[in-house]
Amino acid sequence: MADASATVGSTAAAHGLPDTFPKLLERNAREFGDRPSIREKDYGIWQTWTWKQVHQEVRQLAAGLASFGVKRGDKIAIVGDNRPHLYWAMCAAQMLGAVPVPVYQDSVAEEMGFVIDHAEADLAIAEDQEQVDKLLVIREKHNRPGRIVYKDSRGMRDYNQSGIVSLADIATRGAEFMKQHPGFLDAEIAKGKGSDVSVMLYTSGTTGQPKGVMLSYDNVIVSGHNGIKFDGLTRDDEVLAYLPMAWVGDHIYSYGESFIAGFCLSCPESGATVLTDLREIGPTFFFAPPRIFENLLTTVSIRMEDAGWVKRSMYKYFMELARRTGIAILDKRPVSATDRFLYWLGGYLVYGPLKNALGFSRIRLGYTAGEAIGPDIFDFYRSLGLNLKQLYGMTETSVFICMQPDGQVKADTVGVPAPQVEIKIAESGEVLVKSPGVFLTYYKNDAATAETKTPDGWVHTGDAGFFDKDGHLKIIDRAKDVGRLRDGTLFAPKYIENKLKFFPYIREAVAFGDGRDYVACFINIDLEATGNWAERRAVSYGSYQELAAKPEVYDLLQECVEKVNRDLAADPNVAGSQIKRFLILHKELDADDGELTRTRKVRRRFIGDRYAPLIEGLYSDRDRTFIKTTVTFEDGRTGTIEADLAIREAKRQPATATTTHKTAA
Amino acid sequence: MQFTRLALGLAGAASIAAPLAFSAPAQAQNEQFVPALVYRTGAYAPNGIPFANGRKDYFALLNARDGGINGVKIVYEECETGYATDRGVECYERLKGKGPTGAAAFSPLSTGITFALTEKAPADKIPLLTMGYGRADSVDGSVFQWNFPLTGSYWDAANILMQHIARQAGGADKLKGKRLALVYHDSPYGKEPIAVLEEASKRLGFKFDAMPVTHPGVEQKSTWLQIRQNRPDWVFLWGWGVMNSTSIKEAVAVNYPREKMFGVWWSGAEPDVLPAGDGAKGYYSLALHVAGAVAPVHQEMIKHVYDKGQGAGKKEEIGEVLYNRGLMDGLFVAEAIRTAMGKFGNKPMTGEQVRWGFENLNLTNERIKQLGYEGLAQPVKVSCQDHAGVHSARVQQWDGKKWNFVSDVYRANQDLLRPMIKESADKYAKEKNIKAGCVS
Amino acid sequence: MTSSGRVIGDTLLKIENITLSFGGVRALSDVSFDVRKGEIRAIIGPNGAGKSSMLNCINGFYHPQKGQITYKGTVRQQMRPHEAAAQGIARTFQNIALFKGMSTLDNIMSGRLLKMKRGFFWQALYWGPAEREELEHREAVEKIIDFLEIQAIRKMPVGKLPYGLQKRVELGRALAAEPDLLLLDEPMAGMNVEEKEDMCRFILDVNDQFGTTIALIEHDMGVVMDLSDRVVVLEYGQKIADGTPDEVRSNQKVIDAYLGVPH
Amino acid sequence: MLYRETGQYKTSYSADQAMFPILQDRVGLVLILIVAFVGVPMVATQYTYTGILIPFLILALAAIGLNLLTGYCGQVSLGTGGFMAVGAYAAYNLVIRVPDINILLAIFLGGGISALVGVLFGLPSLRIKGFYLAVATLAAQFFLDWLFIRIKWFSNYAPNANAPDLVIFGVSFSSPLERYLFVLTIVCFMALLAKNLVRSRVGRAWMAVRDMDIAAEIIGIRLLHTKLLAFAVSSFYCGVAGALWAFVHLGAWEPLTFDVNRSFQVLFMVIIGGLGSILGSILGAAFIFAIPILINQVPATFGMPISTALAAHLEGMIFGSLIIFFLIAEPHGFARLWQIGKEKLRLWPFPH
Amino acid sequence: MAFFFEVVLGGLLAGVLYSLVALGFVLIFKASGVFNFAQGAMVLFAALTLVRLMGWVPFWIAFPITCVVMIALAFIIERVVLRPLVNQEGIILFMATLGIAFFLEGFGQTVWGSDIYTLDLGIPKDPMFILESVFDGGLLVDKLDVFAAAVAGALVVGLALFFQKTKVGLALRAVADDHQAAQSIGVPLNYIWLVVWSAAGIVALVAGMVWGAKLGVQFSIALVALKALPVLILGGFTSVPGAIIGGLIIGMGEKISEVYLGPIIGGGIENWFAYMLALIFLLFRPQGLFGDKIIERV
Repeated sequence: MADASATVGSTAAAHGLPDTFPKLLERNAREFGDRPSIREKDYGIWQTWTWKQVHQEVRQLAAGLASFGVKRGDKIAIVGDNRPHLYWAMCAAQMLGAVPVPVYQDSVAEEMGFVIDHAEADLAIAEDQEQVDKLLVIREKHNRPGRIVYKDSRGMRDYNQSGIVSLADIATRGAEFMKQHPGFLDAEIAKGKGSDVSVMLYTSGTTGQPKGVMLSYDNVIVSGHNGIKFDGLTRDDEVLAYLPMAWVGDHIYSYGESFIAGFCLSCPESGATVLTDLREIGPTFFFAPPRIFENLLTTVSIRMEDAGWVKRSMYKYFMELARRTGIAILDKRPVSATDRFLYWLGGYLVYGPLKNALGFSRIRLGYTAGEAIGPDIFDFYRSLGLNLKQLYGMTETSVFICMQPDGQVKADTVGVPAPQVEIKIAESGEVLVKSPGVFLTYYKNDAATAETKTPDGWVHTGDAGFFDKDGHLKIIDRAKDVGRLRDGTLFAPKYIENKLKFFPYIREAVAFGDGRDYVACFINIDLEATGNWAERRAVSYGSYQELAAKPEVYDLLQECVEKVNRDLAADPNVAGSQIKRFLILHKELDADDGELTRTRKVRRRFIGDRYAPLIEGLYSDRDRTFIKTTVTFEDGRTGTIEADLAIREAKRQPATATTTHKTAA
Repeated sequence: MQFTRLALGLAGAASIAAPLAFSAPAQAQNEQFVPALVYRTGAYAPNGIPFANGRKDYFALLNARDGGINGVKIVYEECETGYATDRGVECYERLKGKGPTGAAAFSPLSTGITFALTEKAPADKIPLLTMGYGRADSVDGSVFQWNFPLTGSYWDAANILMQHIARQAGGADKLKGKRLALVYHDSPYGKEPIAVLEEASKRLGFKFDAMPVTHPGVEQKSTWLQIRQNRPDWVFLWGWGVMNSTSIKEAVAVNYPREKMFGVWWSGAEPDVLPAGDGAKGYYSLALHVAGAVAPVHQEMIKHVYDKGQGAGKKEEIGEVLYNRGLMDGLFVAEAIRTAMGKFGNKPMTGEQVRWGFENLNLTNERIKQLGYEGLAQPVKVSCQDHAGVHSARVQQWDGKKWNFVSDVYRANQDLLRPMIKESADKYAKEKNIKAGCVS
Repeated sequence: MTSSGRVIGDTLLKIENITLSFGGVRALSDVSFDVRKGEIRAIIGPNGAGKSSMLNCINGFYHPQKGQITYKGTVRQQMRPHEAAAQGIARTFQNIALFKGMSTLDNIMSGRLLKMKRGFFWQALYWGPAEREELEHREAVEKIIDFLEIQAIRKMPVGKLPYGLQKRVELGRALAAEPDLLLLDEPMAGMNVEEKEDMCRFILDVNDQFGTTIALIEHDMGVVMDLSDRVVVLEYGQKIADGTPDEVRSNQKVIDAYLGVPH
Repeated sequence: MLYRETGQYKTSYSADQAMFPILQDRVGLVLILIVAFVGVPMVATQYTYTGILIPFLILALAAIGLNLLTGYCGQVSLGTGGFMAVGAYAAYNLVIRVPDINILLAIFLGGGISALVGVLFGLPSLRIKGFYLAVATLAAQFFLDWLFIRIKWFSNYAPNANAPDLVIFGVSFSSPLERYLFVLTIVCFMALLAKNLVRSRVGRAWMAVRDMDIAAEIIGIRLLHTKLLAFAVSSFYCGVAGALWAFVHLGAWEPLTFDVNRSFQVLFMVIIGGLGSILGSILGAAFIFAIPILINQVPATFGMPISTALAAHLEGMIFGSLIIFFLIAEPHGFARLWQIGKEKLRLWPFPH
Repeated sequence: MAFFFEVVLGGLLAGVLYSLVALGFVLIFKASGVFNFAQGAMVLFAALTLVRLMGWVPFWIAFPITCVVMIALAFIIERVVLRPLVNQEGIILFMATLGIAFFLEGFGQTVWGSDIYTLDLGIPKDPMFILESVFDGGLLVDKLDVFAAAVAGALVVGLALFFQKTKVGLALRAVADDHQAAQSIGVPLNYIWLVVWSAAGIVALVAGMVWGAKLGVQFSIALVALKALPVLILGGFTSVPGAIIGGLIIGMGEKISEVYLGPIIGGGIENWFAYMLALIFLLFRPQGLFGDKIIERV
């Protein structure tokens, strides 16, 4: 597995690359300065900047920041949506040797406050008034950030608190500063080296407070470079930057790789227009968490249900055909001429238009990462001819752990180790990783660092998995989550939850069973899909809660659960963990309430505590259970909701013994 | 779904329509194609129908009785113009290329269409037969090589009517100080005689009022109120369609004596007088031919066509004025073809050959008798200088039941008209850069 | 004066002794007040108090029988609304008066008609100066779209938009004219709380960022008191109070006529 | 289905404001133009040109003109025939009275004179609206009808006038194909101008007046000026169409060809085609003009023994029924139908 | 002077005929907002039906049969055309009525033929002279015109009674004032439309009868619709008295103009003169003589 690392070093220099982003920027401006570097949909059109222009802008910003007192080693919080200016601000900070700390822009003041305080960020660069307001609240509590730079001057006229400056002012100052201190910037840039801290990314983590992962330039640049080589990205690729800047995925793919490969990054107009913008830009390379793909598929299914029967049956026919032959064609396996012809026809009638409607027409390569994707969802996209792959990675390893080579893409494994990545499976089943991307340390959290990273550089991923016979890594669950029922049957909650979540009506599921007699679960309905379903059946409802409590909806979901049970029954390893009882939650699990992480992962323990009465209900023989919960509204206020929820019993199947792909956990 | 159905429907319609628009007409051998521009609908249908029937029947008769002309079968096709010029042009374009040799000749039966086709016919080399209508100056065949206003133009008609009232008054000099009103259809057709009448009024010293009636001619109250006030000594009626009968009714309403009203030959048919009932009694009009089923051809028609159930109209309508005119129109076309065959051989004639046939048409009394048109048609001799062939007509009067001739044959005064025709034709030739001359 | 850098200047519009009647029915009688440059001036009053009529007089839609209107220092003669527009008066309507057949973009573009100078023939060719002009104005309009946060509905026909958004587009159209005086006729009528808050923010931002003088009619007393610098109160076509929100709030006549005693 | 819009992003306003921002539309347009300019001449017969295509194109031009007035500016007019007549007679008089005038120039000047007359008859539009205005424009129609029949000066004292040969810049357009290409070029050019107009300031002012005249006035639009401009432009188009009708199609001047029925015919085209759409004007013209002719030919083509009269009556009945059918199916005309279809293709396979 | 009165009288009597046609327009426009351009075709169709039936049966049988035909026609139009187009814009409905007109003209002529038919109602055709004592030679009056005036008068009285006294008529007036209000008092709109179109059909029959007697029944009488339009804009689209008075004014105006102005400027002016008259009138009163006042509000 450690084939690559033997030949090539783990520093940027060893790969023949400039060792910092400012230097990369310089290279890009020099070598292909007139090519587009970044685009932003603003004022109705895609405003474009070339690498040369970006270079200019960044240098001005850097000089301005220097004149504003930013010094080597300072932490600079970056708060906002994906905006060119914010990416530039990151690079400008790096020019001065300061460390950018991108922050989840939609996190509430409290969370953001923790990060800013912990990172000791005295300067924050914010997108607009909304973020500035949040930062001002934080400043009152934490005395940080002392200075706030804002990009969008809208509504900012009356902010006469100290230390609030517009980005435009910074740039003007920068121009002045450069005149006064010629050579200053170049000197600062030259001081930067590959082993310096390049960025600090806070992982939301499923438990506890966020931790600041410090990545060096070498980490990011080498990982990015390896990724680019692996996937064959070029400067002609188009990428849409729409995932939170604070997420390592965006940092590596949007920021890092665009600098390294030199492709153009496009920033959507606003959160509301991402899908439209996606369609306009038509990226050739697309990176998204499974949730996005799930949502898109859900929308596709819903929209197709409204179609007339001709279109519906056509869609059904060709999707069936695609399921049969699409993946084989994508993987270049032999397919009969008839099927090939039909698939070609389907390309005109269904696949092409569908991809076009989703904005995927030009995608050469798509990645899903962050979480396991439902195999059916995964296959759906691949069968359309989209080269979608799974990527297994984490912040602490600068993303890349495992990647799927062309032609060897399996839905249930995450692929082979990425270039220069070494993997070993611990005795506990936990996956351990060593690579050039392995982070330096957690910021101000040596205990956690020691827990995650062994002295010889191995990172504990926290996931349980194993290699299959082809050398592909298969992840089954969080190492700590895998448990056993009281009778010893294996219980992998996420495995069950993912199966449930494949149904469009189910948005989220939480399975329980470790140390219990049987498996039970919470289900979160998908308001759009279920609502649509209800409307078509003239089931009236006034709210989410009301819809979730409808007996008709319970009936619907019972069917889903029983289908999952049949599936589970087919695999002897998990046949024992069929769902016995379930309930439908009266509210959506929400990151604001701490029930999900910002990347929308279920916080199992937290939910376990918060909904203890419900769990108790599930493991009793009552058919109703009562709960009172506090919730956080969007504006930060809190309130309580009470609900009396029904519990349903699902039919379980006897285990069917005929299984061929028996795998050991 | 609704959209899908609609779209499919449209696509289907388009696929039917496309071949109609683009397909070349099917060709058949040894057939002479005779087109017909007719109007069996619209405001002028009552007059258009009998004419169309007569013409159609004549060719049916030729086919049924003689097997066509000299063994060449006639293929006859109608196209509805509704008396509208643009529709007429469209019909012309549609029909002109049909048959193995193209259309033999067109008779548009509308002055407006005639004007439009006058432009097109020379290019397509198809003669226009405008029997008793069309441009007055097209009598000059050296300029209007393709127009044949057989049996006379409106200038002839105006001149003949003037002759008639002069005779009634007891001489042209007696017209001085009298008053003549022309009630006319406000179109190129109705305006044609004005030039001649104005000239006459200047020359003879009578007062002349031209009183237009707007299409379609149902609004004549004020016209006739003026007539009631002015009390002209004569009223000439240059109407068509419903205008004619309305005029007569209004004349009744203002108590203007019908005996002082003279219609042109297009205002002297049954549909013009019948609606006015008894009121029409005493009304005069010009006649190009006799009214009534009096000629042998009528009997032949009943025998060979109607008795076989192939007639275009009803048997009792045979012999109506406009039916007879249709018969004559058919006759002229057929004889022009026959004349052409005399020179070019017994095969389908091209338009150009038919034109030669028209220009050399010579229907003698003897020939007319042979054809069974005895008593119906007058002899016609066409030449390049005179594309009308004959310039005479009689006056007939309605007795409440039928038309009766009340005069001899008048001949229009060519000495008077010829210079006017020349002037007008020369002007046209100059405008259009036509080198006047006769082709043989 | 608020704490911000807003400057309230001299009198921009002066209404003196305006009397307006329709066939004997008095809509306004002897009303006088003024609007100063840069301020937000509210006109309030119960239904039928003549508020809309007042706006209609200001922008030339109605012609008062008596009294005079002084705008930018000159006494105004009788004028048509389009002349008022040419002098920098823009307005929105109580019942939305958007051009339903056009997109949001076109609606706001139409607000800039007065600023477009290229001749008809250039427009027909859509070439050279005409295209440049068109694109310049598009740019200006995009700023307004951005300002009002209606990017997502840019190319939608306005007829299909929800009410609140339509109101916003209408404001955009008025703003596109870059008016000196902006008349808003019940800008928040029929809106929910959230939409009202948005609209308030926009009105304040307009006043703040562009220095536009605003005269508005509004029913929601809370909103009026928060927004406006000065308030004039009408009842049955007569002015019964005029002053700062605090003054008006404590005015006994107003309390009797409008706030306190129910009718 | 045919549309692949992904990746067609605009980096400038001029690209975003383009007449056909979608690549596939541009390709389609080019294909249509190729078919019109090259494909049709390869298959069409003489009759197709002179009987169908030329008159259709000319009427499409008139329909575009009327649509500018009625569809964009909201002023219903039944005076189209009259304005066409003005164009035709003005051009004719220019040709015979101005020595050596270029016929193309005469045709456009004829349109210009028609525009002036249009302005004159547009004056009442300031006070009269809706059907009242529609009927009022009939005054123009009947007056102009009368004028050209009655005032002999206009027809040069001849009872009828014939068109001079169509020679422009030394090129003679005499064959049907040449005439077709001549008309096609003019129509394409003027359709382009019309499209430009309606997507620029003028068009927006018109639509503003159409959608809500009071609001339009309050944003600074001078109503009379704007309406009169619409009348002028509309009449210009109609005038040019009229001149072409006389010069190129009929080859003669016939007042009756511009009578009130023509006005109605063009109005049908605009309504069936779709108010407020240039494309709709053309589709409407095709439907209203060509359908009756085609219906009329069906019996003959298939050898059905139907009398001419019956065929004509059936034609009226079928045509009337089709109008009603299409109105019920899509009251906003072919343009909307096309739009829906296009939208469906863009969204394919989704229904909405 | 006598002649002037003759002209005026002739004009008034002609105007009555226009009013007859205009009445049909007004009825439908008032109740359903539809500008029914098929009124002319309906006149033709009714007249053709009547005159052809009279070929077989006497008038007193043919007339009621034709009434039934017209009611059936109204029923079909309501079902097939109006109901699917309810709530569409005025111009769309207008267009649809043009479609109806095409259909009816074709259908009528297919069924009944396109010849000219004489409709003899037994009215003497010879002119009569009145007021001979006042004017020298008396005033000439066409008996048919007098008959038409009498019929029109009777029809107006009948319609007035219908509107004032019958329940349906009252509902109809309610509909004209406010569609919603009418529905709220429980009158189905479809029924109203049926009644109105039937009434308009019968008015068309009467108009067709009178015009047919005057001109002979044939296609041209479909064109009389055009004569009714200036009457409509003059009288207002929604006013029955407007249609009557407008008709009289237009009739009189155009005859006077034709007789006194026509000879000066060339004759044949009555067609456009009526429109010009109406147009000039409209400039001063945009909603017509009796039309509902248009109030602009912001």
